Amino acid sequence: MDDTLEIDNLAVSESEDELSLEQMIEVIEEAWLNEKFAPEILPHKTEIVELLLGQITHMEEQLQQVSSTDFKKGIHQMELDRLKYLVTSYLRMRLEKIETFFTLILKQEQQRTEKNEEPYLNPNEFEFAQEYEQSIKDHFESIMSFCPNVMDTEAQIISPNVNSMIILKSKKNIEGITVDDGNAENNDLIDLTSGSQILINYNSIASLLKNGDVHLI
Amino acid sequence: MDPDEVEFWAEKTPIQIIPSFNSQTMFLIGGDIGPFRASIPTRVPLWMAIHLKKQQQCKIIPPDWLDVEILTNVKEQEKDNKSFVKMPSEHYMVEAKLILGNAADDIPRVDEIRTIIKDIWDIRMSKLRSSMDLMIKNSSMYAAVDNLTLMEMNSIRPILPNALDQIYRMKTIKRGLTGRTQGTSILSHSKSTVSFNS
Amino acid sequence: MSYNSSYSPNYYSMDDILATQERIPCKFLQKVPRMGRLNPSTEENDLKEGTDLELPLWLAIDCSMGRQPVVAPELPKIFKENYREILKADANAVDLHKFSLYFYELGSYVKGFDHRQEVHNILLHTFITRFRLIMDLANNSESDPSIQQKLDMLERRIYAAGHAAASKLNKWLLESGAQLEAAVLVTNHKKRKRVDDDLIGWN
Amino acid sequence: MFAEKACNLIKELSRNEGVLPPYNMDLVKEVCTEIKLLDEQNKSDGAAVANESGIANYSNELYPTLRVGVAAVKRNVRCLMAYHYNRLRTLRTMRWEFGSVLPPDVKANLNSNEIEWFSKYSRSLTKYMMSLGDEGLNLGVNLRPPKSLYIEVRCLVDYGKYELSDGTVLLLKKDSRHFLPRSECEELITQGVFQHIV
Repeated sequence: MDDTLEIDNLAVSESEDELSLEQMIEVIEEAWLNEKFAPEILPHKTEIVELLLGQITHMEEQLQQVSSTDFKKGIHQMELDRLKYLVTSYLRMRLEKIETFFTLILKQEQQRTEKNEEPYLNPNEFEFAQEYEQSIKDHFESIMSFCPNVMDTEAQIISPNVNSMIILKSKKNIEGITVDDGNAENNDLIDLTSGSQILINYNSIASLLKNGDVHLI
Repeated sequence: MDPDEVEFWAEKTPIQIIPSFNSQTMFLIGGDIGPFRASIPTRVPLWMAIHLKKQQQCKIIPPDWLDVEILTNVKEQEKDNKSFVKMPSEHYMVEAKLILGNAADDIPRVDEIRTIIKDIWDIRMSKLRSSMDLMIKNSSMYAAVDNLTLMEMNSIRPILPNALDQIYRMKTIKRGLTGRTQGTSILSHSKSTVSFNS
Repeated sequence: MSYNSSYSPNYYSMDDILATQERIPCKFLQKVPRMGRLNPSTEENDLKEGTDLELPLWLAIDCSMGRQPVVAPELPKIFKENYREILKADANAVDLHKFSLYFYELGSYVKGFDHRQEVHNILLHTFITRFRLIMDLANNSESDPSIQQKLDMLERRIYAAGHAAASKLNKWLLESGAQLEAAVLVTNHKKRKRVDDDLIGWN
Repeated sequence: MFAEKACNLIKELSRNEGVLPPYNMDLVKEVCTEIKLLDEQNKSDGAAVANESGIANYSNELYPTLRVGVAAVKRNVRCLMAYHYNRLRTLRTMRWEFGSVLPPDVKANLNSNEIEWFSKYSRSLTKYMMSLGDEGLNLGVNLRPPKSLYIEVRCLVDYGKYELSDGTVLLLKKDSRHFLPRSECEELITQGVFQHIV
């Protein structure tokens, strides 16, 4: 067995409050699940995605110097394939949401800017969203050029169904979640203990999700 | 989620192997693995164990619960309980399938285990169907699903959440026909008077 | 879409457009000059006040709202008492598709003019009662096409999504799975090509 | 009835779920004509119905006519927009499945605006993918969770020469079988050139 292969990870400055690579992967794994099941787009994780992509590239470069007969190359390759699936799939889901809800997402981004809140899209996603919106707008305008004022741009906005049902896992003890069950009154209150899993309507827990108190599964 | 995606998450589960090779620690992006010493058990993620097993470079040590007695006990409990029993592993079905499928020669009484796992799965699936039916009958808009594993939760998707979404919609929808408060702005003929997301 | 989404109509939703094409009975509350042609049984230029006509939902909605409604819509017969009684007796036995292809959507639009909420209740009752049927159908690998025919569009969408997921799960349980496949549109494109080729062959 | 033709556009699309039928230029033109005529009539009726301050006078004889006319325009426009929008959604999916070059017979079913939209979309997407990481990241691969490094594939068409990332050139003939790294064949599987043999 060839024992000479030495592969190390890119030096990541590891101060106390920074995440280890393993923790970064966990963050993206959780973000993947959240993005998969949340009806709306969630805050981006660009810094971590970029750091992971850097690691992937670095590892790929190192692997090029390794002989294909070394069985360890296969293991590194499999790990890379898993990470690449994780990251590309995560980014694809975000693009799909951007393409579906572009007008609403751009509006909400603008509101966040006005309120000095953190944006949900990174600059590249934002640019993509704007180009996408413009391309749809141009397309519609050229169809309707014979009679331009009859379009109803307000009605055309597509919103996600924030009342859709999701399953979550709680990361801590949480008391008094109001369940929006579609009845106007007498909403139930529920408590969660750390680790408990419930099926519930997204709207009832969206803020807990964004705080990081729960994650979707 | 598709079953292969659930499998992807389950493949992170650590498992013991007995390598048939020697190697220093491997520095994977997700953490260090090894060192490997022939015949000395070590812990690796399931995906790696299966990969090495396919190349005949290790034996897989089955997790403690992958055992006829323990699983028989679980099965009996599952039968006796109306609710769902906590499973010995949160990915029992995927782990069992991957290990039994790729390392049958490392597992004692493999056919018996296969049958019991299948029985447990079937009992739980049947309970799930009754629970789903009950939930819809009561139009319950939340439910604790504590002891369900990811693959089981996935088996109720999308049908249960979709049906509940529609019940919620039917309960809350208030559509245009009696909406006498909404005026129609005729002259500018803009603004729809029907909401498509009510 | 790869993330979870259930039917929630929007401006471009083809199902909602087709649902709002369903006709419902309406009475004209005012004379409508030059709109006589809406009534196929008359040659007159104006539509008379008091005319009873079946109008598509989209028109009935827009003309019944506001301070000065032009038409008064009525409940379609499938939501009237006789039909509600049939659904109450055994919703599972009903060929809902024959009632209306868009039973729930139509019902949700018209339930507003039943002040006793009977329509609202029958929609929920029907959906809830028939859920078991849809779930069993979705879990059944060899589903009987004649039963699917009895579902309305909303039920069919839920059935189809459930059936697709159940098939994937069964496939996974049976084999090693994870086969990489050609994209759906690519496959359809090929199928169609083959049909086109056949046609050319016959000519 | 108004907007029947517009609704036929939607029926045509809805019958063809999963494929893109030829762009129905004739029917689109007819719908546009209906909108234009209705809109002109609405404008003149609107002028008659409006009082001095531009607000609809409910007691005017033409008020109900205007209501019907406005509803008919709105419906026509909604169907027309939905027809075009849903076609773009299918085109968008085709970009992910066929890549940036559409098969000629698909292209033949598009109108020139759609072809233009497709290349715009394709450009935006490429630009976005290039912005990822240091040297760009192709989001069109790694579509499913990875299972094994190498897979066996059968070639379904006479494809010709195909170069692997290490420079090896393969001759892909119909029915030839190959054992290749998964990452090298994924795109050709998506495009229907290869079939994955399990």
